[in-house]
Amino acid sequence: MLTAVAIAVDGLGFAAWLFLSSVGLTLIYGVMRILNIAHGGFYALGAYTAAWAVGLYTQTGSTIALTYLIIPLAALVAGVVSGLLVERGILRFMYGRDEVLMVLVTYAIFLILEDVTKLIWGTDSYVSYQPAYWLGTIDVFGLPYTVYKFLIIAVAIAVGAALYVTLNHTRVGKLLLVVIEDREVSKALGINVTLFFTVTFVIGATLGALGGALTAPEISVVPGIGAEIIVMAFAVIVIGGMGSIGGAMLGALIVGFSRAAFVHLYPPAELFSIYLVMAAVLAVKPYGLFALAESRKI
Amino acid sequence: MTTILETKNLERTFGAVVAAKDINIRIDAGEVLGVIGSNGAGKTTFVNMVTGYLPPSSGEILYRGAPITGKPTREIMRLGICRSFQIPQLFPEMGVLDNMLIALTIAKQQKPVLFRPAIDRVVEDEAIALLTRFRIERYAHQEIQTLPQGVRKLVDIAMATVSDPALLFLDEPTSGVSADEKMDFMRVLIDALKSTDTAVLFIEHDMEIVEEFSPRCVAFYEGTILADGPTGDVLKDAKVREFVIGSEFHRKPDESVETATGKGAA
Amino acid sequence: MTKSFDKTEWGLMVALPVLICLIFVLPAWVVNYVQVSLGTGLVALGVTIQMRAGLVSFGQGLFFCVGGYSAGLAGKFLGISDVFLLLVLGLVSGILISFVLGFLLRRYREIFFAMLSLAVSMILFGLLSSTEELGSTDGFNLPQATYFGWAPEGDTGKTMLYAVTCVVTVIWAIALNRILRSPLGYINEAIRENELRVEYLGTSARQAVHVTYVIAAAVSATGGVLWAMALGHVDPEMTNWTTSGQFVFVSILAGTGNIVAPLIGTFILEIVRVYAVEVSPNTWQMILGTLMLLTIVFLPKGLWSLMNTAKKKTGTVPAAEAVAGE
Amino acid sequence: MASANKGARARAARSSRNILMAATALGLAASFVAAGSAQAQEEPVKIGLVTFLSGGAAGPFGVPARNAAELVIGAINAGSLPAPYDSAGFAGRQIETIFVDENSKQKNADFQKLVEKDGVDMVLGYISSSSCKAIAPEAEKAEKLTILFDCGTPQIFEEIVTDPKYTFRTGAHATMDNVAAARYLVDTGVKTGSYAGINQNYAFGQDSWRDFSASMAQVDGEATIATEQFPKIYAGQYGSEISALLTSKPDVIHSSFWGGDMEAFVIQGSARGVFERSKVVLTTGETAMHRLGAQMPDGTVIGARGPHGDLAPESDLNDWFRKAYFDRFGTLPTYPSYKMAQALLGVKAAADKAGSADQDAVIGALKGLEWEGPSGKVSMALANGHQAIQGTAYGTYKFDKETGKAALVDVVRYDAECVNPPAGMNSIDWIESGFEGAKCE
Repeated sequence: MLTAVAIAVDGLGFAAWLFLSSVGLTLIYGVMRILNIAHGGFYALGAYTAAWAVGLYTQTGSTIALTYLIIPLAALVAGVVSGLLVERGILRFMYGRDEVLMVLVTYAIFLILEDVTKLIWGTDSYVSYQPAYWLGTIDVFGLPYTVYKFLIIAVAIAVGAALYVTLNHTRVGKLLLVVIEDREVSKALGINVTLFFTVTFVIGATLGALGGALTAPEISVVPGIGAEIIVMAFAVIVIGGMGSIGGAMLGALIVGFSRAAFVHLYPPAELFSIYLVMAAVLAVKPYGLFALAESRKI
Repeated sequence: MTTILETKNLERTFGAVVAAKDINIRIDAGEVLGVIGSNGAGKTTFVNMVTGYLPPSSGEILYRGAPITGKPTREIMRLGICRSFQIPQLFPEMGVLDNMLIALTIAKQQKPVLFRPAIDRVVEDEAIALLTRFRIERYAHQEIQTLPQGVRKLVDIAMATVSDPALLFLDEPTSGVSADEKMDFMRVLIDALKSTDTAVLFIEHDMEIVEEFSPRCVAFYEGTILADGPTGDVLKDAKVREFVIGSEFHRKPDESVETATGKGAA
Repeated sequence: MTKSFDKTEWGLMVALPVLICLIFVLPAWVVNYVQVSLGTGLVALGVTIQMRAGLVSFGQGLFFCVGGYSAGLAGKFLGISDVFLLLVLGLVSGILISFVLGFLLRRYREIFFAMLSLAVSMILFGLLSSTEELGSTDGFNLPQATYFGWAPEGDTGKTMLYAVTCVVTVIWAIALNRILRSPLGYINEAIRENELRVEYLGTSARQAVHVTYVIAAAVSATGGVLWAMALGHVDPEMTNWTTSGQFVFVSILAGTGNIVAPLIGTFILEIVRVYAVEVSPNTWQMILGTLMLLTIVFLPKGLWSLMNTAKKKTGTVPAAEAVAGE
Repeated sequence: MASANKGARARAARSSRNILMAATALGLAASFVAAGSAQAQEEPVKIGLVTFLSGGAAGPFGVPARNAAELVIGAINAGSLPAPYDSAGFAGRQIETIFVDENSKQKNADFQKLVEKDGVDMVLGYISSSSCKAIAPEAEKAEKLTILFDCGTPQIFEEIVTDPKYTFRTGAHATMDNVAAARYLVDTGVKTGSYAGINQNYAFGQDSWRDFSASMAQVDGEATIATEQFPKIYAGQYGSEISALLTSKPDVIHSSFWGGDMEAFVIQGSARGVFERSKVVLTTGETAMHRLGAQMPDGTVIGARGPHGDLAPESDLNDWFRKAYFDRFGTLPTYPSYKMAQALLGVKAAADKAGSADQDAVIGALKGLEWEGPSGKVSMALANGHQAIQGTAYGTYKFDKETGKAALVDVVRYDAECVNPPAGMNSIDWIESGFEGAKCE
């Protein structure tokens, strides 16, 4: 019983983190058809910026409460600046290229971002645990969990809901769906596709940075964290169906719960649990769970 | 005349939507048959079912008396049924001749063969001959992307004939061809096909073309067959005039057909 | 038709003795990079031929590793050190495993093929990383190579292994060039461009993909054996996704236009990395990334297109764009 | 049709020309590359230094080691080290360095390049055991003095190179980390009724847990295993593992986590009371103690994979090292820095003793050498004088809130003979034999 509760809460916590770390990736893929390896770079930038800013702030000895503002701000700054630089500086010259080639482009950008991060922050780890501690813990059936974990779960739900509402119930969202459906037609309709791409990319980058920034207080921010997140995020969005926000959420939940179950019931398999799940899901649903409907043109 | 294709009570549903129902058609060897009907009437669904692209929900398809229901496309092709597409399905990054060469290579090859060069002079001669038959040999060295729509349609149809089919479905061969060229276009086409004694079923929205080229006509409406018989009779049929020909005036120029989940070969 | 070689094949046959002679001309460390590049280059070749069918394998390291570990296990547990026997073993294991996996993978295209191949390779990574008997992530070492009972030491041994590597690589390159010109090669081109039409021409795209997958696995496993023999060591890193990723990047960077491109591309990338590390040991990734971007911007069809451009400039007739079999 | 053939011929001709051009380009590139290799070097001793400069191991290991190398080599060149290392250079010769990133797929080729192209006099480096396994035979083949300074697997001289001539390892192997951890728990009277492990799922983590659990079976036959957790290396998120540790309620938790993973585990675990409910042993905890400060819970058992860092005994050399390192890099040196310094000073001691920095002289002198590093005495006692042994120590963490300084109390030192298998004995066999022949005080 206790184990079942633990699996549920741990799985949910892990899923929230996965969703926040991968939703930007699926958004960019859905709109721009770019499988963005540089996403890992944005995640790392967000984590570093947040850890660094929180570290600076806490040294002043002021109330920890403000750090909950600093974290999203750090993500916003990191995401917008780096997203704009990458999109305006590099990617826009490459639109229309082969999808596979774009993977290589974003990989090159990722390599550059890794070293940029290292040049800015060095290789020492950054710890900024204060926000994760300050809220204390609550017991769930005798198991203590940090309140911060539940905060992350709440943020994940909020981000998911916000994206859903924006995409499905606003004018901008509907225009965006048109862009996704047919780039040429939307140009003909007078939609500013370039602007949509820029904005989407920046939002995607910011979401990646937000994933990193929110995680920063729970971990030690070190070089290489960006590389770790990429494959995990890919797996999540492939399981859910590429380009689908709901799919990313479902994929994160599936991976989160199965990983938690493995850890509690059969720890040695944790190492490849995510890949087992991915292989199993794809074997049954070859295009992921929420594959986007695509018009057949015969 | 021998019947080469016969369908019995073919039906196809997509969820709650009935795309085709009670489709009973016989096609004789060598005959030319026009199919009319507005969008969503089930014409392409019918072709998709017969060519194995969509398995029918129920019903039976007999080819030369033997059932072919539910067989994969490639097997049905091997038996001698081919089709062209409303939107030409070509190899867009290659030239016209290369398209034909590849098509011939594949059509001749039942299983992947290694180590033997695929293309030789014989295949090249054949490819040129095919292009000549459809009078597009002068485009042989052009890239597909640079071709006018009508030529693309012809390449698409030429490709469908590489294995000398006994029955050929043409899905809106004249769509994308300008109105004043349609007649000439169809004449080239039908002449080229008549020389091989292929039975041809073509889907067409232009009644003049149907009258001109097909002695027999089938009218589809909302997934069912409204009328089937000599073209003159069918076109005069009251129901056909009301539901099919009347609606042709409201036809949208750009149409896409079924929407299915997932990404297939398209 | 089978008897005639095309120009690429003649070129390869002429290049073989030149390649072997490099060991007497170039400093040993460069030859070393040539040798390991031929090993990993074969895997890139495996990626390339799948790419011709539009399939991007992000898990080709799987077969690289299967080859390496087959040789390693045979050496460790069966005491086999004969290069030719190990090559056959690696080849057979690669073919068997890919044949079985092929039934699953041939249903997938595009990113789904990429991710599923990645998943399968990572499952092997996980299994090997938790097998302490095989040294876990540290891997284990291989015996010194022998040749039908002959066990050359020192420089002779090195030269021998290098020569075998060259010969095997060239044989594979010729065989693959042949396959690209064969009906299978054309079917693959067609699958990449329009799979629907392939089915409507009466051929099974899945079967062709399956066969291609097995061939790619076989060449990759061969590369794994040769690489492991040269290194004398295998570890699960061989099947990690980062390793597979590099093969993909080499293939794209080099271009899929010619069978030789990935082999040379691997070597060039290796040398560029070595110099980037030497110039700036702390930020070499940035240099590498920048060079990649520049390559993509200026040579979207890969490094190989440099060759075509050079030709065009000297006034040779530019024929139609590359078709299968070049 | 004719034109089709012509096109095909043109294509074929072009492609064969391309191969020739490519071959030429390859040759040109290669000879260009080779041109740099023939330079003669006379005076300085050239060392190829290989550590992680990128990837996850760079921060905790590679870069601190590199920093220590720069610091110590600078001091050796300037002759500014405390006695007995106050003479300049290796036997009077200045030192030149060339750094290579260990994070590479072609480690062996990189090694050869150092040896042949760069003409180094010795290679010093390698943090990962996987690298050491691959490099040791290569070093013997290349007949180049190679000093492994950090990697931990006992296999190097036990299985891989059983008769080393050119390969040395100046750091003790990893067995003692976990044997000493088990001993420390018993020696300080910790309740060990049940114990759990959380270790990274790769060779080092698996070996550490195997050695620790085997040792626990020896020192406390009654103890039972509560749970064995093996998260992926660099996972960063340990929520589920921590829940599993909490629900299985062990008295002791063993972890060989290092770097960011260890710090993340401390942050996430301490927030959820793991450290209050169980005694936690961190075999590499020393690298994080100053960074984590108050966040590391008091009472945590801390090791440094040898008597390094805060566990190093006091000496002039150690004082100099800590001060100079802190002044230059702004942090205190951690054990990878100590191990690097230890290796460099070992070579200097050997070269000075032989009066020459030539390879043969250094090899001759280094064999079986005893010298003082910043962490105390090191002796090349095993593997025919090629493998160092060294004592180790463990301590318990205590954070002084007043001064804001982290410290280790209840430090227990273990002699090399107490926690290492004797020459010729496999480590796990030795542990299971009940530490046969161990000499403990």
